[in-house]
Amino acid sequence: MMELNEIDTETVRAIEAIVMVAVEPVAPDLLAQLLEQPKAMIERLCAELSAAYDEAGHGFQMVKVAGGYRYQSHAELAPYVERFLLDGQRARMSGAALETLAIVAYKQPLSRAQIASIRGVDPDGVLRTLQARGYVTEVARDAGPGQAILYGTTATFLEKLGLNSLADLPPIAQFVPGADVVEALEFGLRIDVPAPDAGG
Amino acid sequence: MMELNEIDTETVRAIEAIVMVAVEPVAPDLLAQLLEQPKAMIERLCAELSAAYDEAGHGFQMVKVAGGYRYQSHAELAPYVERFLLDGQRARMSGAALETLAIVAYKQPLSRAQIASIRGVDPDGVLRTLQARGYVTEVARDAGPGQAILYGTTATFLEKLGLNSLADLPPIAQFVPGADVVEALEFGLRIDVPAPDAGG
Amino acid sequence: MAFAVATPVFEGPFDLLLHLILREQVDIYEVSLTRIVDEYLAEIERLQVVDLDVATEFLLIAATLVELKARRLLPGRDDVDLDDELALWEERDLLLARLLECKTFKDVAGVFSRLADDADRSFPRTAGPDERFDDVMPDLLEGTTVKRVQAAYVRAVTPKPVERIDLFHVAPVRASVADAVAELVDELPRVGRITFRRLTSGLVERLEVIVRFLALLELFKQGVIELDQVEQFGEIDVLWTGGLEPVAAGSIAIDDYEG
Repeated sequence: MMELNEIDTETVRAIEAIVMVAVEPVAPDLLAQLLEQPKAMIERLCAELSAAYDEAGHGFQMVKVAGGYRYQSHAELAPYVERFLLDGQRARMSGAALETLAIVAYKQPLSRAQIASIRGVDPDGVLRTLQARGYVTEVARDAGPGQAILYGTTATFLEKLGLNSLADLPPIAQFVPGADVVEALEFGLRIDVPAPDAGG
Repeated sequence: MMELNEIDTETVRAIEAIVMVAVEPVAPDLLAQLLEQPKAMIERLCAELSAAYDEAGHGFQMVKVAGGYRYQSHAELAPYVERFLLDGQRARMSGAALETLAIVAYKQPLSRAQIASIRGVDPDGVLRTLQARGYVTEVARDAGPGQAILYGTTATFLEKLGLNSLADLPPIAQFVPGADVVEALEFGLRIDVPAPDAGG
Repeated sequence: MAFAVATPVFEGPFDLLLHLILREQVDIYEVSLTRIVDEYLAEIERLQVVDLDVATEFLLIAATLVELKARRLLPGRDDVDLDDELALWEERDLLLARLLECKTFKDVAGVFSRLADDADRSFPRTAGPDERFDDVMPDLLEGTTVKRVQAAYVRAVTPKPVERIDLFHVAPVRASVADAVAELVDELPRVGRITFRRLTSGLVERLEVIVRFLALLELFKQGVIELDQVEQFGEIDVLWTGGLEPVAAGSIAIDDYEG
């Protein structure tokens, strides 16, 4: 394994043992508490361990997802694992589901009406599907008059996208349409000065 | 990892990936079939892999149990694992486990396939947990072809719930939607007046 | 149950509009608002076989588009109210902003899709502790009541609503805009002036109302009626200006909606 001193070796082995029996990602906080070591040290050892697995070329990985560490099969071995699991092909999300999820992820907490105004369609059915799959949940109530339900994303959502936290989402600024798109839209919806041959 | 040629490396990585995601021990026969390699070679690689983990001093092991290979925490780390299981895991039964337990309680004896057809998902892992906890046990074999294992609840189950016998379980007939309601749900039709006594 | 229905291609009005405008992006100066509006309306017509709520949402945007187009067709009018003019610009800017926002999240959705695809190639370990730890695990039934078991059973055996296209509320009405145009050119010359409300008072299905509205827009485009709405959400007055001679429906050229 890695080059480590004695305390570190024992701690790393304990981390391996615990994460191996866990059924969901194990938070570094909990590991620190159980192993009576500083959280910073746990974080460092987990990161080193994860890198050591990759370097050794194992068929599994230890990754940080949804705020904790877990073992998972390496993506490169997916064809074999899928053959083994039979039902390993996971359901792909529809475009509507992905768009709604994108809006909730970046704008949370927000209401159904706010989602509708961005997508231009009632998100009712899609929201229900996302809730049923556990990607989205009711996180609060709007303080205003109707006390609308406000939605946010879940740990399952982070796991689905393989993200550790919402901070790992790419910055929204990089998706704002470029000048070419803006120009095209402006031109498409221009009001004045019809070109003489614009027809209609 | 170990010193291996190319085919062996790929095979070992695939073994690691499959055994890592498996809930039950994986038989070498199955691995041989999935990886399209001779069983003798799989057996040899698994043995070498298992030895390599021990030698590297990992906190987990790959062991042969019940005719198959599985990962488990190393016995030396048991105190940490126990601490994790006592402190770290939520003690409450999951919704899926409780539903499966309830189905077994009300419909026993019944087979894994019958549970699957009611819940719509394979109850494999959940059943194992319930069996491990001593709430559910194998009570008989189906008389039909295949002789499927039939499951039922245990005395421990009755004891934990404070029941004298299964006859003390509250009746459920009046809560179960009738066939007309079920059909309406399935076909998205509307029913005007649900019969008040729509018993099953 | 209300159901999210997408047209075969488009998820919503912004989706459609973005497509219509941006597909010409290679040479944006080829983009014609007229064509966009026509194609947009054609798409709405196709929607009549799908979901009413969605059709309504498409229609709201259609109203703005038609207004933009109408303004462009009459560039030199002096009697344009400055307030109306400003309101139209505001509406256009709002539509533009919403399109940009929608486009932003559509692009994010593409990234999410790739992230999910990548993540789906790795499978988490869920085996849990082995039987050596059976005695350590706390009693899972601690605090579970018989009632909870009963409720869990009912939950398990109650069929889950299967998500499928709910055809119940999609009326078997196949009213087309062309048919509605035919009815209107028969009816309107006789009544001369009528409110939209009265014109549609005999119709039961919202879909038919929407189709009539589209037919009116078509006749407006053809210049045989005038539409007037004094206040927002107020009555819409329909005035026949096509003369007293009976007009054959066939002589009203319906745009080629094949786009």
